[in-house]
Amino acid sequence: MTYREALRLALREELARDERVFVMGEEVGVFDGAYKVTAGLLDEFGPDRVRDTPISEEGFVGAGVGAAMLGERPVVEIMTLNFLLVAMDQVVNHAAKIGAMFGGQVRCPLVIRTPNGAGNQLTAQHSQSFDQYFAHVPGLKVVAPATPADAKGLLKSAIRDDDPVLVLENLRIYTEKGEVPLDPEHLTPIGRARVARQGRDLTIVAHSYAVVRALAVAEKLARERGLEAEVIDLRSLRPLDMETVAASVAKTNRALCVEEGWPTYGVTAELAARVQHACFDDLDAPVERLGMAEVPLPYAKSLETAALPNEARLERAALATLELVPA
Amino acid sequence: MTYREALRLALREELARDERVFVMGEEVGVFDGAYKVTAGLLDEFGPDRVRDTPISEEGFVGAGVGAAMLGERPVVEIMTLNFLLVAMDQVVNHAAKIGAMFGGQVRCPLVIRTPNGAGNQLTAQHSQSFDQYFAHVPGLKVVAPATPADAKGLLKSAIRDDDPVLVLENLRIYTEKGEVPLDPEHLTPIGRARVARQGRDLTIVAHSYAVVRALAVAEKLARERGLEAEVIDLRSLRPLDMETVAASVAKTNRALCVEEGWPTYGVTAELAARVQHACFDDLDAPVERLGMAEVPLPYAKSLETAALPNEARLERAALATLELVPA
Amino acid sequence: MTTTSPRKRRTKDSVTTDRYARMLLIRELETEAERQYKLARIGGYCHLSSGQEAITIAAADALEPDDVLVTGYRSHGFALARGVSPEAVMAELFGRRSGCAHGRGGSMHLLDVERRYFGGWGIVAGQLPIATGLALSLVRRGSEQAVLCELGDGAVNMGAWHEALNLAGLWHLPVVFLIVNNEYGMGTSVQRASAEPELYRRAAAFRIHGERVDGDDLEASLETCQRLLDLARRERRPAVLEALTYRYRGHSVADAGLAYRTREEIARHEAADPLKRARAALLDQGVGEDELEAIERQARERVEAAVEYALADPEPEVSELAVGMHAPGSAEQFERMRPGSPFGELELTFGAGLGR
Amino acid sequence: MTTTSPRKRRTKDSVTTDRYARMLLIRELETEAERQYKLARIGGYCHLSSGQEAITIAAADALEPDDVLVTGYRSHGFALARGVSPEAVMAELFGRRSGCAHGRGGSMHLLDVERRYFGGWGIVAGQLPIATGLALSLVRRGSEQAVLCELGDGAVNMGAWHEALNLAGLWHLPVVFLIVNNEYGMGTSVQRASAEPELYRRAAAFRIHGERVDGDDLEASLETCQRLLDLARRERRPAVLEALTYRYRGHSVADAGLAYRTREEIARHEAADPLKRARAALLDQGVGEDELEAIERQARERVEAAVEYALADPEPEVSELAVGMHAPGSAEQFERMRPGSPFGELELTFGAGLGR
Ligand SMILES: Cc1ncc(C[n+]2csc(CCOP(=O)(O)OP(=O)(O)O)c2C)c(N)n1
Ligand SMILES: Cc1ncc(C[n+]2csc(CCOP(=O)(O)OP(=O)(O)O)c2C)c(N)n1
Ligand SMILES: [Mg+2]
Ligand SMILES: [Mg+2]
Repeated sequence: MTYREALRLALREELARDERVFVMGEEVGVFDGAYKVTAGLLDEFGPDRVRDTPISEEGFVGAGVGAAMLGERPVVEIMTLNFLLVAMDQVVNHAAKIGAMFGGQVRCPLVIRTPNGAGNQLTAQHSQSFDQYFAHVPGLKVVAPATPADAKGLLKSAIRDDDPVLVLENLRIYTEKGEVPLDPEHLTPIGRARVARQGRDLTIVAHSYAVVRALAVAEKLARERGLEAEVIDLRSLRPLDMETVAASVAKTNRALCVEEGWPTYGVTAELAARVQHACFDDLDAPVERLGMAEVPLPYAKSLETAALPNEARLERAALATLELVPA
Repeated sequence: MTYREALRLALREELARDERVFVMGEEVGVFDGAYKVTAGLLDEFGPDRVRDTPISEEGFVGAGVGAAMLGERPVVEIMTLNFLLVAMDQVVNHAAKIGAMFGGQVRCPLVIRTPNGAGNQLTAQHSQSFDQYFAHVPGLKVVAPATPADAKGLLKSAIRDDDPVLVLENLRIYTEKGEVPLDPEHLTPIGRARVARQGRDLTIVAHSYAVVRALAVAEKLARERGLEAEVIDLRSLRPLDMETVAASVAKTNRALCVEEGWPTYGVTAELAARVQHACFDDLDAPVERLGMAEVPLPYAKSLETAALPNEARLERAALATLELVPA
Repeated sequence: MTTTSPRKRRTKDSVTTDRYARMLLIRELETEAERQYKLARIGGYCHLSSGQEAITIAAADALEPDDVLVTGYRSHGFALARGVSPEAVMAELFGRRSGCAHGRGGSMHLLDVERRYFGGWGIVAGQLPIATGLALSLVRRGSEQAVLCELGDGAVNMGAWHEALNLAGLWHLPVVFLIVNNEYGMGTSVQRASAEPELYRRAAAFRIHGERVDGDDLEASLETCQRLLDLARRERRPAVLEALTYRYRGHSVADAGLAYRTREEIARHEAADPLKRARAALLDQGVGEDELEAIERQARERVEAAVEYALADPEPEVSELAVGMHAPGSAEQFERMRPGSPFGELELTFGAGLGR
Repeated sequence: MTTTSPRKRRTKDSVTTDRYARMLLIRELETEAERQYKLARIGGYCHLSSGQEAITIAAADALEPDDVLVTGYRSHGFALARGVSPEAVMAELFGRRSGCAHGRGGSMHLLDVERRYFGGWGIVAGQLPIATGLALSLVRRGSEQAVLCELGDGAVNMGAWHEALNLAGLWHLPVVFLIVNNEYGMGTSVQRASAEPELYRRAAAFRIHGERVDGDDLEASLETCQRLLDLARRERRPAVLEALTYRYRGHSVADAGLAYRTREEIARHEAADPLKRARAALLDQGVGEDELEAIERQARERVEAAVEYALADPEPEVSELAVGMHAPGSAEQFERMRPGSPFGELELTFGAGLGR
């Protein structure tokens, strides 16, 4: 089953399980979803449960917040993460505040799901990963499944969670395939990383699409050089499972952190900061980082490819972490 | 002269120097500014140069972007950084993109100035430092003066810069006093940190109000324990002067990074990540970080004080970095 | 537009001693709050609504118990009008445990879940999209209630409002947006902020009914609020109601309130003070001067008692710093975040905040 | 409302062979773009405006050379109409160096600074606040020009638009907002998105003039655009013009465009195609069939030449990855950022991007 289908299955199961759950967003109904995640759900559940919205992210994200405050379980789709910028205030300064600011008397069980990422020549305004904008905020939870099984398991956990959760999908993962448990009670716990590949020479820490890249490069390193990289799929950015990361680095003594977005003040900044702290005595070399080149992503295919953390750059970064090429 | 007065002087000088410069924001005119930075400027320069706006940050930040594209030099005041969330899209996905996305054919010499920070019981929605949201973005520059002299020098550099620059002020620094060069050509260069205090035992890296805190704690450590902390005032978050930081850590072998905001995925994440990379062989201990406790800031004074990176917490963090108390 | 409610009999004389007492309580409590602010027992932003009591009481009294209320940060009056005790309000202003937000919210973030008052929000216009969601939930549950959402005259120029209005109109949501037009958003008059200064006219852009009322006229305000809420409840027709009123004090207690308006302007409004108007109406109705004086004394005593209460109430413990941040069950999710955590995280107790 | 321009004589017959040729060029270029997309020479989002050519040409032709144009992402037509060469457009779609955005922007971000076309923006409604700033600059410089700002029918529900309208109305900015109402925002019809589906009526909420025109009627569109731009230029009166039109193709080339409307609906619109209407008008005016055929041949040839040109044009060098990101002089500011930089930064050349 593809990642997209796994998400759809999670939505269908949760819509069927709990009347309070409803899906809302631009083009989620009649159009079957801009990226077809919600295809067929309108027919199955009707327009109250699968609600098309006008283009007004601030409005309908806020509507999600309000509905959640009264006990609904809205699952708001934002077409891509880039468009969440216009609704930042509702997420960061409203949804995230409700629990603490009102002394624990109100909850906001809101889910926002949206793809991050780049790679389809969508250019500067449409090719971004603002993952850490949200992972930074106390009161929010942020998950980022990298496999179809986790797409299902984490989205379901998010919907059942009593706090606001941002589910980061990714444009390029939608078509990835994998085994998906059909058990409607299959949940992936929030706050648990996954060792996606065992290895002894190097730890690659990644989330979302970067996991797919990391696994490919790890295989190549094994095949071509006999180097065994351990790949950690974070799955969750807040809470962050540093225990799993630190255990891996304690074994490999080297860490490379990869992300799809810009690394400076990015997700990998936090990872590197925590790894050097938790594994100070374990590290044989500085923690390395890799992400998108620090430019507004250009359109031309050649430039875009060069700017992304492609396999060649990732391989080079892995070798640099191993001090096999200069960083 | 106070920090507030230094900012006002910078605005007055630049308004007088360059017709293209104009100031715009909520309450900057008739009300003399919510925090009185622009006091008197309306009388001096009139309502075209000092323009009161309705409450509509997205609208008038965007108006600043458009005016800058045609060669004006708008200086947009946002009452506090919290309110820039509603205009994020204009800053991050418009202003920052203009240079690169249009192939270098259009520039956007926009300045946004706004205070960050907490500490006046302003509670969860009004006590935040989203500094790294902007420092993360290629195409933007972000400066954060910590002294009256730099308040003048950096604001003037920002206004004369041909790129969009965010000038982060701070609510609690407004009343700090210091020497300010009266030379109207006094500019503080963007991208140059300052060694605010010399020391050999420990490097404290900070920006904005955290510099004031760090200096106070450094004096206390020297007085009470004979420990000499070197304090680096970053002044600029993007570009980031890592050279100055790394040179200091090479000398002290220990680094503590402090910020007013939440540290997780915060400014200090990037600092710690870079320091461990640049100074891997110099560090005698992990880079430590300190910031606001990771909660939506509560109202009660006792809770607020406990949550902020107050001097007691900062001192303890410094001692922990020196391995004199457990981290 | 006028419709009679099938559910509620209207008091012919809306100006009752009870309402007068409650308006007065708001006035007295806020006057005292300013004093306490100066004694540094209250901090942060503190926005008084003195002058706006009539529309505040009218709006609250037009609500049925199961209707939902949501407002901006000028929230003392609404909290009291909705029935929150002066003790719970004052304790909140003092940052104490028994405050209605448990000392976490302060002046701007009062609430009362039982009375379905969902805050007290501090970002101008931030509560407006939320109000549509509250209303959507009512619809989803088949409840015949409505949402009353307050906003200031300054909030009408925020894009968020327009998105909220469009959703309300498009989805037929039972929400009444009450613009408390007190002539200024901080130091900016309506004329200097709004291209269309007749603010209720914005509603028409979304095929929503809009109207204006003298917000200092208790009777007219009550009638209008009731009528529009009824329409929202019964026909799911959203509305915009602009209530004309005035604030006597500065924007917050930190603002003298004189840089942008004259003393004469304030005095003119004070002459037609809604409290004075209500008092006069009661005298006209035959209520005795002594009864009114008793009411006035009781209001002051009630506020004094609230101060006593708040003073005696303990501050929250630092160990409770993050109470409520996350839902129960979250602690397990966060338990593996610790290694490599920034210094200081361990120092403070987040147990409750992580939903332990 | 009708006013005659003191500066420009109106062509009695607005439907000229020149305009027909330029409308046709847009149609042919976009048809070719879809073909090239399928050949994978064009990537990203690619939004065609086929069916919308009349209002596009009318708007562009109502502009004086020093007026300013800004639009959303459906920008091929506007670029061509404003005079950008098909070569520069096609090269941009191919991501080549001579593209009008130097291969950086692609389909959504066409521009031409010399012709004062300031893009080509991809966030729905993002260009609207910017338009007010462009207009503000014109006012500050005492220039008697105006800004024409295009938006789609889907953009009208974004808060950003309302903030922009309020600023335009309040500050008397010379800006005409042109709503290209092609009946859908992606798969959502105007009726399903807007509580007030007569979109020009939103203007009244800000005391701004609003009106509607048949955007497929070249003559009426031209007259209306000219009249409103004149008012903006001479009297600094902003306006909203809603042009009714239709897009034949899907939202982007990735959308078949049939999930949310019927083939019959499309066919009905195609029967009244603005190109067909213009052609018929020209025949009526006595233009010969052979002249029209020559125009049509030339349009196709022009597009073929543009493809040839774009194919031959080199791609940007990776060393130029960040060209233009920062202004000249910025390199010095960034030179101390290097130590401790994330791996990979050094690999790529940012020289030009840092304004060296
Ligand atoms: C988005 C945003 N911008 C600015 C502010 C600062 N601010 C707080 S209240 C206020 C004025 C609001 O005026 P109005 O809506 O008329 O309400 P009133 O204070 O008169 O009750 C401003 C500008 C804010 N809280 N949020
Ligand atoms: C803020 C934002 N939300 C969503 C999108 C995705 N999106 C791109 S175009 C579009 C439809 C816009 O429709 P309309 O304004 O009618 O313009 P048209 O495509 O018909 O020209 C949507 C939803 C976006 N680019 N920006
Ligand atoms: Mg007001
Ligand atoms: Mg459309």
